[in-house]
Amino acid sequence: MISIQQEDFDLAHELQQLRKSCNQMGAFVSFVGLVRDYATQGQVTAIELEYYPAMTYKSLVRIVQQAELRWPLLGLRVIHRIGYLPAHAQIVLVAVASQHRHSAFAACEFIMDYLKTEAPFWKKEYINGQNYWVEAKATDTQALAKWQN
Amino acid sequence: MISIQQEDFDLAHELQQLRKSCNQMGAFVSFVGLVRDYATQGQVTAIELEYYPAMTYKSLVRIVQQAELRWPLLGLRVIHRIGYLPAHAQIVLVAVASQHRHSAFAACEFIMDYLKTEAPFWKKEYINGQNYWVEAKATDTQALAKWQN
Amino acid sequence: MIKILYFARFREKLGLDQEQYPTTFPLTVTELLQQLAQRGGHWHDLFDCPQGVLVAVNQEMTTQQAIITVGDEVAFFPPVTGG
Amino acid sequence: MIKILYFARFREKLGLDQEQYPTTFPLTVTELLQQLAQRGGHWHDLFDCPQGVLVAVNQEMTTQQAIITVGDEVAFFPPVTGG
Repeated sequence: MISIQQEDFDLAHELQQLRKSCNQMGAFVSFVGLVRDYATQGQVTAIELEYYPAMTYKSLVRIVQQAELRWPLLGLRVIHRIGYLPAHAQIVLVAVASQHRHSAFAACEFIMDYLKTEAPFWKKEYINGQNYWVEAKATDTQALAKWQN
Repeated sequence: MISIQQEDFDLAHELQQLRKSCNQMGAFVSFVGLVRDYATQGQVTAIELEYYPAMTYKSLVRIVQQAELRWPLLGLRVIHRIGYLPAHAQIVLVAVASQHRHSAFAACEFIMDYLKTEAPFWKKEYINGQNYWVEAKATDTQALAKWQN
Repeated sequence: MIKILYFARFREKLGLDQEQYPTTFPLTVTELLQQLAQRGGHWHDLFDCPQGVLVAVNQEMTTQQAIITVGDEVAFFPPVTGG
Repeated sequence: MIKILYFARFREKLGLDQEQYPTTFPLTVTELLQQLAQRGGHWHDLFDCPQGVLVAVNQEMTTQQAIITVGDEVAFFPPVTGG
Protein backbone atom coordinates (compact mmCIF):
# COMPACT_ATOMS: atom_id res chain seq x y z
CA MET A 1 0.00 0.00 0.00
CA ILE A 2 2.99 2.32 0.65
CA SER A 3 6.30 1.85 -1.14
CA ILE A 4 9.54 3.82 -1.18
CA GLN A 5 11.66 2.57 -4.04
CA GLN A 6 14.25 3.42 -6.67
CA GLU A 7 12.32 1.61 -9.43
CA ASP A 8 9.80 3.28 -11.69
CA PHE A 9 6.08 2.47 -11.39
CA ASP A 10 3.26 1.82 -13.80
CA LEU A 11 0.09 3.72 -12.98
CA ALA A 12 -2.15 1.43 -15.04
CA HIS A 13 -0.84 -1.64 -13.23
CA GLU A 14 -1.26 -0.01 -9.83
CA LEU A 15 -4.83 1.05 -10.56
CA GLN A 16 -5.65 -2.45 -11.78
CA GLN A 17 -4.35 -3.93 -8.51
CA LEU A 18 -6.37 -1.39 -6.55
CA ARG A 19 -9.56 -2.29 -8.40
CA LYS A 20 -9.15 -5.97 -7.62
CA SER A 21 -9.22 -5.35 -3.89
CA CYS A 22 -12.86 -4.25 -3.72
CA ASN A 23 -15.96 -4.28 -5.91
CA GLN A 24 -17.75 -1.25 -4.51
CA MET A 25 -15.35 1.31 -5.91
CA GLY A 26 -16.93 4.00 -8.01
CA ALA A 27 -14.29 6.73 -8.03
CA PHE A 28 -10.54 6.66 -8.60
CA VAL A 29 -8.40 9.75 -8.23
CA SER A 30 -4.71 9.57 -8.89
CA PHE A 31 -1.85 12.00 -8.74
CA VAL A 32 1.45 11.50 -10.54
CA GLY A 33 4.32 13.94 -10.02
CA LEU A 34 7.10 14.21 -12.59
CA VAL A 35 10.59 15.71 -12.51
CA ARG A 36 10.24 19.15 -14.08
CA ASP A 37 12.96 20.08 -16.53
CA TYR A 38 13.46 23.70 -15.54
CA ALA A 39 14.29 25.76 -12.49
CA THR A 40 15.13 29.42 -11.94
CA GLN A 41 18.84 28.51 -12.30
CA GLY A 42 18.34 26.82 -15.69
CA GLN A 43 17.58 23.53 -17.39
CA VAL A 44 17.29 20.61 -14.97
CA THR A 45 18.78 17.37 -16.31
CA ALA A 46 18.04 15.23 -13.26
CA ILE A 47 17.28 15.25 -9.57
CA GLU A 48 18.49 13.17 -6.68
CA LEU A 49 16.12 12.32 -3.84
CA GLU A 50 17.53 11.64 -0.39
CA TYR A 51 15.40 10.20 2.40
CA TYR A 52 15.58 9.01 6.01
CA PRO A 53 14.91 5.29 5.75
CA ALA A 54 13.87 4.68 9.36
CA MET A 55 11.50 7.63 9.39
CA THR A 56 10.15 8.20 5.89
CA TYR A 57 7.99 5.10 5.74
CA LYS A 58 6.57 5.74 9.23
CA SER A 59 5.77 9.28 8.20
CA LEU A 60 3.86 8.17 5.08
CA VAL A 61 1.92 5.60 7.12
CA ARG A 62 0.85 8.30 9.52
CA ILE A 63 -0.29 10.62 6.69
CA VAL A 64 -2.28 7.82 5.07
CA GLN A 65 -3.89 6.90 8.40
CA GLN A 66 -5.00 10.50 8.87
CA ALA A 67 -6.63 10.42 5.43
CA GLU A 68 -8.37 7.13 6.24
CA LEU A 69 -9.76 8.62 9.44
CA ARG A 70 -11.16 11.63 7.61
CA TRP A 71 -12.74 10.01 4.53
CA PRO A 72 -14.37 6.63 3.78
CA LEU A 73 -11.77 5.12 1.45
CA LEU A 74 -11.86 1.73 -0.24
CA GLY A 75 -8.30 1.49 -1.50
CA LEU A 76 -5.08 3.42 -1.53
CA ARG A 77 -1.61 3.23 -3.07
CA VAL A 78 1.37 5.49 -2.44
CA ILE A 79 4.71 5.09 -4.21
CA HIS A 80 7.58 7.53 -3.73
CA ARG A 81 10.80 7.06 -5.66
CA ILE A 82 14.26 7.86 -4.29
CA GLY A 83 17.77 8.20 -5.75
CA TYR A 84 18.80 9.65 -9.10
CA LEU A 85 15.91 10.47 -11.46
CA PRO A 86 16.27 12.12 -14.88
CA ALA A 87 14.06 15.00 -16.06
CA HIS A 88 10.49 13.91 -16.88
CA ALA A 89 10.79 10.76 -14.74
CA GLN A 90 7.94 9.87 -12.42
CA ILE A 91 8.59 10.74 -8.77
CA VAL A 92 5.43 10.03 -6.85
CA LEU A 93 2.09 8.28 -7.19
CA VAL A 94 -0.90 8.67 -4.90
CA ALA A 95 -4.00 6.75 -5.97
CA VAL A 96 -7.19 6.68 -3.94
CA ALA A 97 -10.38 4.68 -4.51
CA SER A 98 -13.71 5.33 -2.84
CA GLN A 99 -17.41 5.02 -3.53
CA HIS A 100 -17.88 8.68 -4.35
CA ARG A 101 -15.61 11.19 -6.00
CA HIS A 102 -15.44 13.81 -3.29
CA SER A 103 -13.68 11.53 -0.78
CA ALA A 104 -11.24 10.36 -3.40
CA PHE A 105 -10.32 13.89 -4.55
CA ALA A 106 -10.01 15.20 -1.00
CA ALA A 107 -7.95 12.29 0.32
CA CYS A 108 -5.58 12.32 -2.65
CA GLU A 109 -4.90 16.04 -2.34
CA PHE A 110 -4.61 15.79 1.47
CA ILE A 111 -1.99 13.06 1.20
CA MET A 112 0.01 15.05 -1.35
CA ASP A 113 -0.16 18.24 0.73
CA TYR A 114 1.10 16.46 3.86
CA LEU A 115 3.67 14.43 1.97
CA LYS A 116 5.13 17.66 0.58
CA THR A 117 5.56 19.21 4.03
CA GLU A 118 6.06 16.32 6.46
CA ALA A 119 7.59 13.31 4.74
CA PRO A 120 11.40 13.40 4.98
CA PHE A 121 12.54 13.56 1.36
CA TRP A 122 15.02 16.10 0.01
CA LYS A 123 15.51 16.95 -3.61
CA LYS A 124 18.72 18.09 -5.28
CA GLU A 125 18.61 19.44 -8.84
CA TYR A 126 21.36 18.95 -11.43
CA ILE A 127 21.67 22.06 -13.59
CA ASN A 128 24.56 22.69 -16.02
CA GLY A 129 26.87 20.30 -14.20
CA GLN A 130 26.15 21.96 -10.84
CA ASN A 131 23.78 20.73 -8.20
CA TYR A 132 21.49 22.64 -5.87
CA TRP A 133 19.30 21.58 -2.97
CA VAL A 134 15.72 22.55 -3.69
CA GLU A 135 14.31 25.08 -1.23
CA ALA A 136 11.00 24.33 0.48
CA LYS A 137 8.11 26.43 -0.81
CA ALA A 138 5.94 28.56 1.43
CA THR A 139 2.97 27.59 -0.75
CA ASP A 140 3.38 23.98 0.37
CA THR A 141 3.02 24.98 4.01
CA GLN A 142 0.10 27.25 3.15
CA ALA A 143 -1.59 24.33 1.38
CA LEU A 144 -2.04 22.63 4.75
CA ALA A 145 -4.27 25.40 6.06
CA LYS A 146 -7.30 24.12 4.17
CA TRP A 147 -7.20 20.82 6.09
CA GLN A 148 -6.85 22.39 9.50
CA ASN A 149 -10.23 23.88 10.27
CA MET B 1 -9.15 16.41 -26.07
CA ILE B 2 -12.85 15.66 -25.48
CA SER B 3 -14.44 12.41 -26.63
CA ILE B 4 -17.89 10.90 -26.25
CA GLN B 5 -17.74 7.26 -27.24
CA GLN B 6 -19.10 3.76 -26.73
CA GLU B 7 -15.61 2.22 -26.61
CA ASP B 8 -13.62 1.70 -23.47
CA PHE B 9 -10.49 3.76 -22.77
CA ASP B 10 -7.03 3.05 -21.42
CA LEU B 11 -5.91 5.51 -18.78
CA ALA B 12 -2.22 4.68 -19.18
CA HIS B 13 -2.38 5.34 -22.92
CA GLU B 14 -4.25 8.61 -22.44
CA LEU B 15 -1.76 9.86 -19.87
CA GLN B 16 1.12 8.95 -22.14
CA GLN B 17 -0.42 10.97 -24.98
CA LEU B 18 -0.97 13.87 -22.61
CA ARG B 19 2.68 13.83 -21.52
CA LYS B 20 3.92 13.99 -25.08
CA SER B 21 2.16 17.27 -25.71
CA CYS B 22 4.31 19.35 -23.36
CA ASN B 23 7.57 19.02 -21.43
CA GLN B 24 6.85 21.37 -18.58
CA MET B 25 4.28 19.19 -16.89
CA GLY B 26 4.97 18.41 -13.28
CA ALA B 27 1.58 17.27 -12.00
CA PHE B 28 -1.01 14.89 -13.38
CA VAL B 29 -4.36 14.37 -11.70
CA SER B 30 -6.83 11.93 -13.13
CA PHE B 31 -10.31 10.82 -12.22
CA VAL B 32 -11.86 7.57 -13.42
CA GLY B 33 -15.47 6.78 -12.62
CA LEU B 34 -16.71 3.18 -12.69
CA VAL B 35 -20.18 1.61 -12.85
CA ARG B 36 -21.01 0.73 -9.23
CA ASP B 37 -22.58 -2.67 -8.74
CA TYR B 38 -25.18 -1.77 -6.15
CA ALA B 39 -28.08 0.61 -5.67
CA THR B 40 -30.78 0.96 -3.04
CA GLN B 41 -33.03 -1.29 -5.18
CA GLY B 42 -30.45 -4.10 -5.38
CA GLN B 43 -27.50 -5.44 -7.35
CA VAL B 44 -26.78 -3.47 -10.53
CA THR B 45 -25.75 -5.64 -13.47
CA ALA B 46 -25.33 -2.83 -15.99
CA ILE B 47 -26.23 0.72 -16.85
CA GLU B 48 -27.26 2.43 -20.04
CA LEU B 49 -26.15 5.98 -20.74
CA GLU B 50 -28.27 8.19 -22.98
CA TYR B 51 -27.02 11.55 -24.26
CA TYR B 52 -28.01 14.45 -26.49
CA PRO B 53 -25.51 14.27 -29.35
CA ALA B 54 -25.85 17.84 -30.60
CA MET B 55 -25.57 19.30 -27.11
CA THR B 56 -23.41 17.02 -24.96
CA TYR B 57 -20.13 17.74 -26.73
CA LYS B 58 -20.77 21.50 -26.69
CA SER B 59 -21.53 21.30 -23.01
CA LEU B 60 -18.27 19.50 -22.22
CA VAL B 61 -16.31 22.02 -24.29
CA ARG B 62 -17.82 24.85 -22.28
CA ILE B 63 -16.99 23.18 -18.95
CA VAL B 64 -13.40 22.57 -20.04
CA GLN B 65 -13.04 26.16 -21.24
CA GLN B 66 -14.21 27.42 -17.84
CA ALA B 67 -11.54 25.28 -16.17
CA GLU B 68 -8.87 26.58 -18.57
CA LEU B 69 -9.85 30.15 -17.73
CA ARG B 70 -9.54 29.54 -14.00
CA TRP B 71 -6.29 27.56 -13.79
CA PRO B 72 -3.05 27.45 -15.80
CA LEU B 73 -3.33 24.02 -17.40
CA LEU B 74 -0.88 22.33 -19.74
CA GLY B 75 -2.97 19.44 -20.98
CA LEU B 76 -6.39 17.96 -20.60
CA ARG B 77 -8.32 14.86 -21.66
CA VAL B 78 -12.00 14.08 -21.12
CA ILE B 79 -13.63 10.83 -22.24
CA HIS B 80 -17.26 9.99 -21.45
CA ARG B 81 -18.70 6.68 -22.53
CA ILE B 82 -22.29 6.17 -23.65
CA GLY B 83 -24.56 3.18 -24.32
CA TYR B 84 -24.75 -0.11 -22.43
CA LEU B 85 -22.02 -0.60 -19.81
CA PRO B 86 -21.75 -3.59 -17.45
CA ALA B 87 -21.06 -3.25 -13.71
CA HIS B 88 -17.44 -2.24 -12.94
CA ALA B 89 -16.94 -0.82 -16.45
CA GLN B 90 -15.23 2.54 -16.81
CA ILE B 91 -17.63 5.43 -17.48
CA VAL B 92 -15.63 8.61 -17.45
CA LEU B 93 -12.06 9.87 -17.50
CA VAL B 94 -10.89 13.37 -16.69
CA ALA B 95 -7.12 13.86 -16.76
CA VAL B 96 -5.45 17.21 -16.18
CA ALA B 97 -1.78 18.17 -16.44
CA SER B 98 -0.23 21.33 -15.08
CA GLN B 99 3.03 22.58 -13.65
CA HIS B 100 1.86 22.43 -10.06
CA ARG B 101 -0.46 20.07 -8.29
CA HIS B 102 -3.01 22.51 -6.96
CA SER B 103 -4.22 23.60 -10.41
CA ALA B 104 -4.44 20.01 -11.57
CA PHE B 105 -6.46 18.86 -8.55
CA ALA B 106 -8.78 21.84 -8.67
CA ALA B 107 -9.43 21.71 -12.42
CA CYS B 108 -10.06 17.96 -12.40
CA GLU B 109 -12.58 18.20 -9.58
CA PHE B 110 -14.20 21.30 -11.11
CA ILE B 111 -14.71 19.52 -14.42
CA MET B 112 -16.23 16.48 -12.70
CA ASP B 113 -18.55 18.62 -10.56
CA TYR B 114 -19.86 20.53 -13.58
CA LEU B 115 -20.04 17.45 -15.77
CA LYS B 116 -22.23 15.77 -13.12
CA THR B 117 -24.71 18.65 -13.07
CA GLU B 118 -24.62 20.25 -16.53
CA ALA B 119 -23.58 17.75 -19.19
CA PRO B 120 -26.63 16.03 -20.72
CA PHE B 121 -26.12 12.36 -19.88
CA TRP B 122 -28.77 10.18 -18.26
CA LYS B 123 -28.12 6.88 -16.56
CA LYS B 124 -30.49 3.93 -16.34
CA GLU B 125 -29.65 1.04 -14.00
CA TYR B 126 -30.48 -2.61 -14.70
CA ILE B 127 -31.42 -4.38 -11.46
CA ASN B 128 -32.97 -7.88 -11.28
CA GLY B 129 -34.25 -7.67 -14.84
CA GLN B 130 -35.91 -4.29 -14.21
CA ASN B 131 -34.51 -0.91 -15.16
CA TYR B 132 -34.66 2.40 -13.35
CA TRP B 133 -33.61 5.90 -14.32
CA VAL B 134 -31.06 7.16 -11.81
CA GLU B 135 -32.25 10.20 -9.86
CA ALA B 136 -30.03 13.26 -9.72
CA LYS B 137 -28.37 13.78 -6.35
CA ALA B 138 -28.68 16.97 -4.35
CA THR B 139 -25.04 16.52 -3.30
CA ASP B 140 -23.99 17.00 -6.91
CA THR B 141 -25.68 20.37 -7.05
CA GLN B 142 -24.24 21.30 -3.67
CA ALA B 143 -20.77 20.39 -4.93
CA LEU B 144 -20.92 23.38 -7.29
CA ALA B 145 -21.14 25.84 -4.42
CA LYS B 146 -17.41 25.65 -3.70
CA TRP B 147 -16.60 26.98 -7.19
CA GLN B 148 -19.03 29.86 -7.04
CA ASN B 149 -17.50 32.33 -4.63
CA MET C 1 -42.47 25.36 -36.72
CA ILE C 2 -39.99 24.26 -34.05
CA LYS C 3 -38.35 20.96 -33.23
CA ILE C 4 -38.88 19.47 -29.78
CA LEU C 5 -36.68 16.72 -28.32
CA TYR C 6 -37.42 14.55 -25.26
CA PHE C 7 -34.79 12.59 -23.38
CA ALA C 8 -34.44 9.80 -20.84
CA ARG C 9 -37.43 9.35 -18.52
CA PHE C 10 -39.49 11.88 -20.49
CA ARG C 11 -38.79 10.16 -23.80
CA GLU C 12 -39.82 6.80 -22.39
CA LYS C 13 -42.94 8.03 -20.65
CA LEU C 14 -44.18 9.97 -23.69
CA GLY C 15 -43.11 7.26 -26.15
CA LEU C 16 -41.61 10.00 -28.32
CA ASP C 17 -38.06 11.19 -28.85
CA GLN C 18 -38.74 14.16 -31.09
CA GLU C 19 -41.42 16.00 -33.01
CA GLN C 20 -41.91 18.92 -35.38
CA TYR C 21 -44.24 21.29 -33.57
CA PRO C 22 -46.26 23.97 -35.40
CA THR C 23 -46.84 27.02 -33.25
CA THR C 24 -47.22 30.78 -33.34
CA PHE C 25 -44.66 33.27 -32.09
CA PRO C 26 -43.67 34.95 -29.82
CA LEU C 27 -43.57 31.94 -27.51
CA THR C 28 -41.86 31.44 -24.15
CA VAL C 29 -40.74 28.07 -22.81
CA THR C 30 -43.41 28.35 -20.11
CA GLU C 31 -46.11 28.86 -22.75
CA LEU C 32 -44.85 25.89 -24.73
CA LEU C 33 -44.95 23.71 -21.60
CA GLN C 34 -48.54 24.81 -20.96
CA GLN C 35 -49.53 23.88 -24.52
CA LEU C 36 -47.90 20.45 -24.19
CA ALA C 37 -49.57 19.86 -20.78
CA GLN C 38 -52.96 20.39 -22.45
CA ARG C 39 -52.41 17.17 -24.41
CA GLY C 40 -53.38 15.43 -21.15
CA GLY C 41 -52.21 12.07 -19.74
CA HIS C 42 -48.45 11.80 -19.33
CA TRP C 43 -48.06 15.20 -21.00
CA HIS C 44 -50.08 16.77 -18.22
CA ASP C 45 -48.24 14.79 -15.52
CA LEU C 46 -44.85 15.90 -16.75
CA PHE C 47 -45.41 19.45 -17.95
CA ASP C 48 -48.22 20.98 -15.88
CA CYS C 49 -46.54 22.99 -13.09
CA PRO C 50 -43.31 21.29 -14.13
CA GLN C 51 -40.78 20.39 -11.48
CA GLY C 52 -37.41 18.96 -12.41
CA VAL C 53 -37.89 19.78 -16.09
CA LEU C 54 -34.69 21.14 -17.61
CA VAL C 55 -34.79 22.94 -20.92
CA ALA C 56 -32.23 23.66 -23.60
CA VAL C 57 -32.87 25.90 -26.61
CA ASN C 58 -30.53 25.32 -29.54
CA GLN C 59 -28.34 23.10 -27.33
CA GLU C 60 -27.84 25.68 -24.60
CA MET C 61 -29.35 25.25 -21.14
CA THR C 62 -31.82 28.00 -20.46
CA THR C 63 -34.75 28.90 -18.21
CA GLN C 64 -38.50 28.74 -18.59
CA GLN C 65 -38.49 32.48 -19.28
CA ALA C 66 -36.55 31.99 -22.51
CA ILE C 67 -38.15 33.06 -25.78
CA ILE C 68 -38.43 30.52 -28.58
CA THR C 69 -38.29 31.61 -32.22
CA VAL C 70 -39.01 29.93 -35.51
CA GLY C 71 -36.73 27.01 -36.36
CA ASP C 72 -35.42 26.61 -32.79
CA GLU C 73 -34.52 23.22 -31.36
CA VAL C 74 -36.08 22.91 -27.90
CA ALA C 75 -35.14 19.98 -25.63
CA PHE C 76 -36.81 18.87 -22.41
CA PHE C 77 -35.09 16.49 -20.03
CA PRO C 78 -34.79 15.53 -16.36
CA PRO C 79 -31.76 16.55 -14.26
CA VAL C 80 -28.61 14.99 -15.71
CA THR C 81 -26.94 11.94 -14.14
CA GLY C 82 -23.78 11.27 -16.11
CA GLY C 83 -20.22 10.84 -14.93
CA MET D 1 25.25 8.40 24.42
CA ILE D 2 22.85 9.38 21.66
CA LYS D 3 22.93 8.96 17.89
CA ILE D 4 22.68 12.08 15.71
CA LEU D 5 21.81 12.00 12.00
CA TYR D 6 22.24 14.82 9.46
CA PHE D 7 20.45 14.95 6.12
CA ALA D 8 20.57 16.74 2.78
CA ARG D 9 22.16 20.19 2.84
CA PHE D 10 23.24 19.75 6.49
CA ARG D 11 24.90 16.40 5.78
CA GLU D 12 26.83 17.86 2.84
CA LYS D 13 27.91 21.03 4.61
CA LEU D 14 29.08 19.19 7.75
CA GLY D 15 30.61 16.33 5.76
CA LEU D 16 28.96 13.93 8.20
CA ASP D 17 25.84 11.80 7.98
CA GLN D 18 25.79 10.46 11.53
CA GLU D 19 27.69 10.30 14.78
CA GLN D 20 27.54 8.74 18.23
CA TYR D 21 27.40 11.67 20.63
CA PRO D 22 28.32 11.31 24.32
CA THR D 23 26.35 13.73 26.50
CA THR D 24 24.78 14.15 29.91
CA PHE D 25 21.05 14.14 30.61
CA PRO D 26 18.52 15.74 30.95
CA LEU D 27 19.06 17.41 27.59
CA THR D 28 16.66 19.39 25.41
CA VAL D 29 16.97 19.71 21.64
CA THR D 30 17.79 23.40 22.09
CA GLU D 31 20.66 22.54 24.46
CA LEU D 32 21.99 19.95 22.02
CA LEU D 33 21.92 22.51 19.19
CA GLN D 34 23.85 24.96 21.39
CA GLN D 35 26.50 22.31 22.11
CA LEU D 36 26.85 21.50 18.40
CA ALA D 37 27.05 25.22 17.49
CA GLN D 38 30.06 25.52 19.82
CA ARG D 39 32.06 23.30 17.47
CA GLY D 40 32.35 26.46 15.34
CA GLY D 41 32.61 26.81 11.52
CA HIS D 42 29.70 25.24 9.65
CA TRP D 43 28.34 23.87 12.93
CA HIS D 44 27.99 27.41 14.23
CA ASP D 45 26.51 28.65 10.92
CA LEU D 46 23.82 25.97 10.90
CA PHE D 47 22.95 25.53 14.54
CA ASP D 48 23.50 28.83 16.35
CA CYS D 49 20.09 30.56 16.53
CA PRO D 50 18.89 27.90 14.09
CA GLN D 51 16.34 28.82 11.46
CA GLY D 52 14.85 26.22 9.16
CA VAL D 53 16.28 23.37 11.23
CA LEU D 54 13.77 20.57 11.62
CA VAL D 55 14.27 17.92 14.25
CA ALA D 56 13.02 14.38 14.70
CA VAL D 57 13.57 12.31 17.83
CA ASN D 58 13.24 8.57 17.31
CA GLN D 59 11.81 9.16 13.83
CA GLU D 60 9.03 11.48 15.00
CA MET D 61 9.02 15.17 14.13
CA THR D 62 9.26 17.21 17.28
CA THR D 63 10.14 20.71 18.50
CA GLN D 64 13.24 22.25 19.99
CA GLN D 65 11.62 21.98 23.43
CA ALA D 66 11.66 18.17 23.25
CA ILE D 67 13.67 16.25 25.85
CA ILE D 68 16.28 13.77 24.65
CA THR D 69 17.07 10.69 26.70
CA VAL D 70 19.81 8.06 26.58
CA GLY D 71 19.88 5.94 23.42
CA ASP D 72 17.66 8.33 21.43
CA GLU D 73 18.10 8.85 17.68
CA VAL D 74 18.06 12.57 16.94
CA ALA D 75 17.92 13.80 13.33
CA PHE D 76 18.46 17.33 12.02
CA PHE D 77 17.39 18.31 8.53
CA PRO D 78 16.16 21.22 6.41
CA PRO D 79 12.47 21.57 5.42
CA VAL D 80 11.44 18.62 3.28
CA THR D 81 11.08 18.86 -0.51
CA GLY D 82 9.78 15.51 -1.72
CA GLY D 83 6.80 14.70 -3.90
